[in-house]
Amino acid sequence: MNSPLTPAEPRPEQAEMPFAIVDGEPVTEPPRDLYIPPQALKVFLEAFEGPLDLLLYLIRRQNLDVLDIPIAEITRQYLNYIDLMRELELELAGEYLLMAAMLAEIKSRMLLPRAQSEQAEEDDPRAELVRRLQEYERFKRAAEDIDHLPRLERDVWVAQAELIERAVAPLLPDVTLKEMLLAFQDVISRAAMFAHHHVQRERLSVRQRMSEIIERLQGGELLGFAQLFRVEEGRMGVTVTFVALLELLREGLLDIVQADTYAPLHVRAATPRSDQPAANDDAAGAASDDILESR
Amino acid sequence: MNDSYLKNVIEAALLAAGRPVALAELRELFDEFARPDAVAVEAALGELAADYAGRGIVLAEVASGWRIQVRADVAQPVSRLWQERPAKYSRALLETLALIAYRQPITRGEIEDIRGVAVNPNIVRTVLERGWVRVIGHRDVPGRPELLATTREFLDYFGLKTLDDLPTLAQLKDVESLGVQLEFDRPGDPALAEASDVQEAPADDVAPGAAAGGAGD
Amino acid sequence: MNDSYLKNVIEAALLAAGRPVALAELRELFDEFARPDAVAVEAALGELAADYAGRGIVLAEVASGWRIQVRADVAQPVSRLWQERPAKYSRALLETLALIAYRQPITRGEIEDIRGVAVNPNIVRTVLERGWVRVIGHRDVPGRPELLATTREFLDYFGLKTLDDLPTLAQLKDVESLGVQLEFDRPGDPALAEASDVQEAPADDVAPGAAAGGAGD
Repeated sequence: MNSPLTPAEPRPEQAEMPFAIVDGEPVTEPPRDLYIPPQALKVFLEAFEGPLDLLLYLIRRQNLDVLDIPIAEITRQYLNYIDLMRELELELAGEYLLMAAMLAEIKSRMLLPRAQSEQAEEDDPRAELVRRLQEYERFKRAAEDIDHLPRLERDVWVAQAELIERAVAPLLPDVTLKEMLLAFQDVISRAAMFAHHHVQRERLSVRQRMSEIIERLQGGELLGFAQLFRVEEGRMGVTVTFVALLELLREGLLDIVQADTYAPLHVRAATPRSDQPAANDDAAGAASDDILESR
Repeated sequence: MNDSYLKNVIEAALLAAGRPVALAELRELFDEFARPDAVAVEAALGELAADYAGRGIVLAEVASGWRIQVRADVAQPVSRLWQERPAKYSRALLETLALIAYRQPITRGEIEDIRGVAVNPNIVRTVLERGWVRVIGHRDVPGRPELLATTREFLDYFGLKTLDDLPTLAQLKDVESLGVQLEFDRPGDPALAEASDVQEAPADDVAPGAAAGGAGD
Repeated sequence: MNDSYLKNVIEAALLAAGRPVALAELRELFDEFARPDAVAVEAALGELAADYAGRGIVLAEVASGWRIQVRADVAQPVSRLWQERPAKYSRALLETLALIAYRQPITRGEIEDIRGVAVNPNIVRTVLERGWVRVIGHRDVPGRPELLATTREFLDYFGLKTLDDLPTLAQLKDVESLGVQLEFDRPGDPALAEASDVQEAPADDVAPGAAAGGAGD
């Protein structure tokens, strides 16, 4: 045990009679379950996806729990396979030799007397190997599961029909609210350079109501003043309508008419006016300015 | 063989092939001992054609065989699958639209006053055609210019209940904070979802673009 | 909108696309003013799915949306349309793909650690070229190795809606409980019995090697 461990020299086999010497190395008999003709053996061995896969195969073949590996036996079998691979001149990946060294090392550690019994569990040299084997096995199974999923081109085909004539229907560009707001901010900041355009912080519902009122007055009809208000909108709604009316008056977009003193007020779309009652305009403007918090 | 099985295999094969399939080829899909004769296949094809009456697809015979194709009367909407979204609206259009929204009712002349440049008639026509803006009257000044206002479709498009849901000018001052306050991204719009991913990136498509847009129109 | 028109357009679009189409994209096929809401599109999809009962095709939802595909029970005859056998993927590729799917984002080195062998660069190239995997960044360690993750196309290809639909990964037994199950000295193990003979041998040259080996891999 005091010579360095080399994977090519499976130590447990030293007691056995090598049945052949290949390249100066003793070769014990092939694994007993390998009833495979030598030509097929190469294919068989190439089928392993690495040392973990080979180890899992050895463990599964004996129906063993991964958690409970008889390390000496598995190591012996593993090294047998490695020897076989060498004998058949398969390209032997470094990982296999690394694993052989790891197995031999685990085995040698297990030969040591258990000095500190309380640390024995953590120190079980197999623990790391077992963890890796389990981890690998999970994904080996996951790979099989994925292979069993119904997949395109093998189990599933997408149905398609021919579209002979592609009609041209132009799609319209999308606009986000943010884009529009940024555009507005931009135009307003530019407009601020022109002195007389003060865009107030105003309630847009007034603007909306102004549009609605104007629309109702289209066609030149005369509406009763009271008809423009909707009681169900509450005080706020009434205020909005009133401010909208004042603003429309100020902008000269509607006229308020009264047939007689104390007669009901009516509104209509503005008609071309010759003489503008200045007082009216001022009053309306002042009132709306107050409520609109214009500055 | 079950008749509906025959029909199902033929339908699935025609749809899976992605090319016309000849009648002989359809027969070959079945094992020799269960191979339908040409008459049976033709009968199944006839049934399929009847099944498709009133549907979005039709069965058609072309030189190299049978295929299923999109019916002409739904070709127009289906064609949109391949259509690229056109370039974005110009800055000028967005500014015009914003001014109509915030300052409605407004005339073209008033928009021009604020923007400091003439408004391209195409812009007004575009927003009118899009259904976002309409003419609600005429201002009683010489020329009786049209008064423009936004529509309910405008509110719907931007997911607003009323114009009051638009941010105030004071809120607009701090555009950075707007992103937090407003749900800018309309759900289901992949382009926008993408855009929000890069919000941390310098907003060069926004701020410098604004300046460029202002100068460019 | 006429319900059967909506259904016809959706069916024709799914068939014309030949790929999964997202619900939002289906809605976009219609003009803005006549655009069905998501609920209406879902209802039409539900009707289509019902129409296909007992037919050779089915409606399926995958990661990128909805698609119409050949029903499994006619897949065998339909597969005869293609002379070539479908590609069979190697275990190495499938294991690599499984690791990327379940452990994403993951580096090649991490895949190699778990599989215990070097990853063939061709495998990574193949899954990248197929569009199943993409590089989503780099791990911030020396060498900045690429972080691999699966794509929506991967889910589509395997008929999955989300990664959650992947088969459940086998549970790893609790490594903490290993100590209980690991029998240290196995009586009757010839190798160990043999080994006990050499217990007197100086252990010093072995123990340090053991420690080094444990840390070294």
